[in-house]
Amino acid sequence: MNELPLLSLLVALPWFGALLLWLWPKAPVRGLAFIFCASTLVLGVIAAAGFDPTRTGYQWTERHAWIPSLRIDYHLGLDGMSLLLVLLTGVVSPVALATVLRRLESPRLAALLFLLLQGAALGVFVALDFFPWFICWEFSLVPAFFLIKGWGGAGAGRAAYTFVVTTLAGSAGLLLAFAALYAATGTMNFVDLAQLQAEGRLPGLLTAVGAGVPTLAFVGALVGLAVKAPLFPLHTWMPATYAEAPPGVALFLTAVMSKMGVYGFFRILWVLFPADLRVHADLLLLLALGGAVLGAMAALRQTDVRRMLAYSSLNHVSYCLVALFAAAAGVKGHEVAVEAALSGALVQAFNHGLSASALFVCAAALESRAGGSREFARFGGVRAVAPVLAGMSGVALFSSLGLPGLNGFVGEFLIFRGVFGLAPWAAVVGTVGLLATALFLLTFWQRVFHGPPAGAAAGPFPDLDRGEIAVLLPLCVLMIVLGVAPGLITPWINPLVTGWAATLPMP
Amino acid sequence: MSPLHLCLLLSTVLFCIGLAAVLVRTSAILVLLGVELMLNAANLNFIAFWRYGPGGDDTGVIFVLFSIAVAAAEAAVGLALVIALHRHRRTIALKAANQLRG
Amino acid sequence: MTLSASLLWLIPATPLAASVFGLFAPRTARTLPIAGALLGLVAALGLSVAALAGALVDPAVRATSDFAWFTFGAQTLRLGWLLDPLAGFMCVLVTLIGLLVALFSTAYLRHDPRIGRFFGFLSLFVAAMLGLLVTNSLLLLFICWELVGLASYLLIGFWYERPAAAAAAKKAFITTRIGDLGFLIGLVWLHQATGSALFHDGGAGALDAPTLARLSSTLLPGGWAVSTAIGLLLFVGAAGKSGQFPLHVWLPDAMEGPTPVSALIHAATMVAAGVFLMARVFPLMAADQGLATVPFHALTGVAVIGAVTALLGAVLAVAQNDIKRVLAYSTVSQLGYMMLAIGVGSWVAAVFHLITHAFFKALLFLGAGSVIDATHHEQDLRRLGGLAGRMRVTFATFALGTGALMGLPFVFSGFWSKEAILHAAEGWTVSHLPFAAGLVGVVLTAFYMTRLVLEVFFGKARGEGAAHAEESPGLMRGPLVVLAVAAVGLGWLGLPNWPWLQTRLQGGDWPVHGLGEGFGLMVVSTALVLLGIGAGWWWYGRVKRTDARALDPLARSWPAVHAALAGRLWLDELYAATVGRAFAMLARVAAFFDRWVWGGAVEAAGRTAETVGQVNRAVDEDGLNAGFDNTSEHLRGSGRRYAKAQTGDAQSYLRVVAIGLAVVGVLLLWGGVR
Amino acid sequence: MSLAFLALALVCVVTASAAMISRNLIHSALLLVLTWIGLAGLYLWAGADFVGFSQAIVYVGGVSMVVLFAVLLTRRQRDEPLVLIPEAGVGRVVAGLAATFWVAALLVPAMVVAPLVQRAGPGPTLTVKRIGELLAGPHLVAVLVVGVILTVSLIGALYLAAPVTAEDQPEWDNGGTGRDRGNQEEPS
Repeated sequence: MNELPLLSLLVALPWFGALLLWLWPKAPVRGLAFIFCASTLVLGVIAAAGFDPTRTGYQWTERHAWIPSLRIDYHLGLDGMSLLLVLLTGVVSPVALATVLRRLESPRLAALLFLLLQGAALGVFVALDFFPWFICWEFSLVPAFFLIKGWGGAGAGRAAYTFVVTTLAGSAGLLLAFAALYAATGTMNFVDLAQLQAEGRLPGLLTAVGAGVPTLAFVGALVGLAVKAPLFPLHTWMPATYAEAPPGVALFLTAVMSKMGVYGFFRILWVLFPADLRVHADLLLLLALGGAVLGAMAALRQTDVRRMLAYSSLNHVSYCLVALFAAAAGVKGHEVAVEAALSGALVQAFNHGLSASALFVCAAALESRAGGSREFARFGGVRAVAPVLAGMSGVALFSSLGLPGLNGFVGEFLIFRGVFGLAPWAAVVGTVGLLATALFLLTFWQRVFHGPPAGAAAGPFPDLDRGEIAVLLPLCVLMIVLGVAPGLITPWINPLVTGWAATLPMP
Repeated sequence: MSPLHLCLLLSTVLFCIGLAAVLVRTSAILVLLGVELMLNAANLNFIAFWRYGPGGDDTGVIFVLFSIAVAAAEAAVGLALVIALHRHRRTIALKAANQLRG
Repeated sequence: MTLSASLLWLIPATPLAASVFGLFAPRTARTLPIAGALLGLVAALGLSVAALAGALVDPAVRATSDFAWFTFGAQTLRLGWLLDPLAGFMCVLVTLIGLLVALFSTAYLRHDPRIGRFFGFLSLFVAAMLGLLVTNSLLLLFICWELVGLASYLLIGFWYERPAAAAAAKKAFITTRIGDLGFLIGLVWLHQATGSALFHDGGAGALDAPTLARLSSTLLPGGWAVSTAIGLLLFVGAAGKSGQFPLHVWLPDAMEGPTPVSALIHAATMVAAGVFLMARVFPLMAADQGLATVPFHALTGVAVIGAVTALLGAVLAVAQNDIKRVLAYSTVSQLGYMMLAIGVGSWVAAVFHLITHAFFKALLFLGAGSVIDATHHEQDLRRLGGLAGRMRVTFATFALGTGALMGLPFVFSGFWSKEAILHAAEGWTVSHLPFAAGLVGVVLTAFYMTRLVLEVFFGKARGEGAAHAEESPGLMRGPLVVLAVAAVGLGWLGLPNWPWLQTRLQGGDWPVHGLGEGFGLMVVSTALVLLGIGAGWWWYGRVKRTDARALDPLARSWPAVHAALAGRLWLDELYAATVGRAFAMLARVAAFFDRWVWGGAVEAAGRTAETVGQVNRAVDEDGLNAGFDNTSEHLRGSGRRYAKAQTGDAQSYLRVVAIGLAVVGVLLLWGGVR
Repeated sequence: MSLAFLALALVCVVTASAAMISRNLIHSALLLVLTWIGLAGLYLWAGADFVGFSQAIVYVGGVSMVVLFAVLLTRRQRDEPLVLIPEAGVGRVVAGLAATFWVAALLVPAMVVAPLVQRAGPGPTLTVKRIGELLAGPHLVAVLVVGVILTVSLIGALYLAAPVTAEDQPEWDNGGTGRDRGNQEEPS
């Protein structure tokens, strides 16, 4: 659309930063890394400014032939949903980078790897052709693996290994799915495929390739995405990875990379396989609910702060998926509920990114003051000793608890409003998850922050330093502002959601 | 026997003397001298063909000039190698330089 | 000067501003946050009075002003403000009592270093409560409802160093959260049914007649009306917040918070929010009254729960040894009465009792606070006693409050409001059990209040603190006196023959009848009160115990009953045994599944991959490699032999080259190889 | 055939074979110089005078000096007998000669059989101006390349021959300074 290749710049900048860090050994690591990291936020804001919500279809598009013989294009584009997630990445990345750089050993390599990871994540959100999309999707694993292995905790090696292997196994399914699509339609471009699906020719083409191919393609794509945005049974890699990874990386994993999975669910499954999604909606809804409820229950049992946060992330992301799968079963007449569910899912994805990052920063702060230990038992009465830390983590905690007035509630209310309209039984079961979430978060808060100062808090326990406050304050302000005025982010996704709700099939 | 044949015969003789020296003598310097001799024999051939050949083309002479220049360079490098070999092995017998073997 | 509906948002905004100002002031600041909070409360009080005046101009009209919150998809979420006499009265009540409690707290918490934070949280609470009172949207009500819960969590856990306070705060938040989840489902259902969850939206609102008709007529599969289901879900939320059985367990524990908090929040206002909610959505609750076919009426449920709670609260209050816990159970019981009133159909009586109860219960709590402060935080009845002489004003005001609570005839406000409730309960056609429970409750209330007064103020000082107690400072006595006046005077607002309050609240006509008509009931209830006082005197007044460790007289006569009551009927233990353990077990199962079953599956997949690897290596090692190995060994052998040819002697190479040249030359020239 | 050719040919062959057979390095070096002079004469006889002179300058002047230096530098002590260690292995001589014989056996008959086109009469004349034009014209690149080869090989030779640091210099090699290098014992 415009002449400025904004999206290519958006993806290239972090990678260029990484290259610069590699080539220029004496570069000021923190300054340089931050410039490139924050530049993506600036570009995101520019993209948002130039984004015209009312226009349907993709904006800031760039389409150049990449491999003409295979008809693969270098095709980037931005719609409401990807804009939202690009902005989330832009906000979360500096926070994650600051947390990563707090540890002193070889910060240059850590920053370099992180910038690669960030570029890959942005690539996933803006790519519109499966080829670049899948490259970024897989490439993000490489820096993540080394970051976890290099700077992680005791069991980091094993955790990183399971993380990468599981995700790769999943994305193999994804690859096969798109191979089938390519065989059937001769193109891998999301937009063209969506066009084919809209015209209703896609299922026919797929069956032309082979009898069971459509369902196989659906299952392959589903498995690939389900591993990434942990859908219930495939989430076992997550607790170990989040617990063992360095805090900054765990923060980025939960805030952005799980959203890549959710984005995939919308971009691929919702758009390309609506019929299959509807057929399996009930089963998937059950799994997502399992993730929400059992995730929260499992979090109750954890004594390790970060493992608990991992299950809390599973709980929150599962709520997005509950909304999606409930909406998948929607038919004509359910428009309001479907709109509520889908915008709820996207808003929840964005808000969880913020609150999870804040919680992980607080967890990192707690850890760094207790000699790296993450057990609840090591803390007690931190609120008396470090009130600012208590205040900030309080805001983050109550936001992820879904307290009205903070951003968590908006997504939660929309999701429950939508899911109740579509599957009332799911909403009731979901409330049990909400209760469990409140329970484990408050138990964590009570055991760590309340009571007389004990354990690490009894010893030298400095309050937040300027660096940590500079990271946490914007997040807290964002959480409050988006809680009071969610209308700041919903206009971007409204036309998208209305469009999806308009295409519901007859009952 | 035409004069050309005679020249060629001469150059062949010189060439074979040089080759025999290269194959037989153990001293590195002598091998180099043998090589020099073989080169000169080749030059003689060129001039012979230039002188008695179909003619009309002076490339042969030019070639000889270049050959002389390169042979000089080759001699310099070869002898420098011999000196270096001598420094490490204290002898210049070719047998000493047999590290590169199976 | 009247306040129009569109300016209603100012009422919650001023305390909110004060709280933001208080919370962001430096932690150790004192005067700034206190002044800010008091100013906020005074301003809110002024605005509330103006709003009440505006509402009373024409009690029947419901002035609303709506605004859009945000859009999702093609829908917009609309919220709004509502001004009617109910909101007006409640706002004045909350701000007035809030102000008095704030003044009391400046003295009560003068030694506490974090008093600035306390006033910040107090203003936050008042702001949220006011927001809840003047809203026209159930969604905005839910938002303020949860913020009130947050404020109560922060205030109960104000002294968070004490683990008991922290645990009580969490218990309060979680129990009310259970109720709130029911509320959320009801809210979502209502929003789906009415599209905007606004109360009055020009006919389309939830409480407007056409919608009510539609809701009550649409039946659920089980035959229930939709309005009944939504009503009961909202009642679950109200039960959580107002400490109704079975969600009442958090209220006694909430006494861990500072006494002014107990006075304002856990006696007068927050716990009344549930009753206010029921009063606000009463039309929805009552929508299914007319339908005979409906198997269950919402209000019946409310009445039953209300009666049970009233009785349970009174019974449990009898055997408590902590002064604040007695009053807490008393509050639970009185809230039961209010829910009972709503259940039997008279929300006006409930609100009347709510208003009078707010004042005299706040008075009693502040009196208790004054006692606690004077006796250096001695809360155990067994170690108090003989304070009447030393703390004259506190004793006098406490006695007036007790009189109002017991419902001593004609003079005290409690009598008239409780009469109204009993009168309504008597007239209930469904069943007479709630009425009977109410009467028993009256006796028990009289009994435990007499016990409380005798134990605290009469006899000899049994504790060291009580011995040296002297009257509290002026700032504490002032609010007590004001509240005492209100505890007495408010009753005359709602006399049967001059129902000023009722007509305003009802917005229409209210049956005026002379004293004679309900006289019989008044005589009976007065007799019951006197019976309770006598029993109280009989056990606690006759023999003055001097030793703190002496056995409680009641325990001496009925040990088993007393032990049961002292142990709160082991309700907490029951909960822990059932819900608590079920939750923990489910959590353990989830964690187990997570680690072994799903984890196991992935591990198994991993392990099978490994075993396949092992098998592969075994086959490879023995089978193929052996073959390859000796061939390669063979090759290496021959290789070595060839290597020997490489003697390193340059000349031998040249020889080979020369011979090679010769052979090739010969072949080329004469071999015929063309 | 002209007498001059036969004389020059004889000189070349005799001195060449003497040089190759001689057991004394200096003698063979000097004899080879004579061969080169004979060859220069042959070139002059054939009419390629520029080549003759360049042959004389380059070989007789330059290369011979390099060879002599090499010979002198590689002698261990001043008094070392110039006669080298007796040739080892008769087999080597026989094999070498055999190989040479085979090559000769290939070349001579090939030469005899080859249908050579001859041109009678006086040979072509080649003026220096003509050579200059040729060098500056089509063969300009070759001239430049040969220039580079010469420089590189000189630098290479310098690098190889000159001892860079102390440890490169073997103990016994006193770098021609005559100084005795301390009390290091003679290597075995």
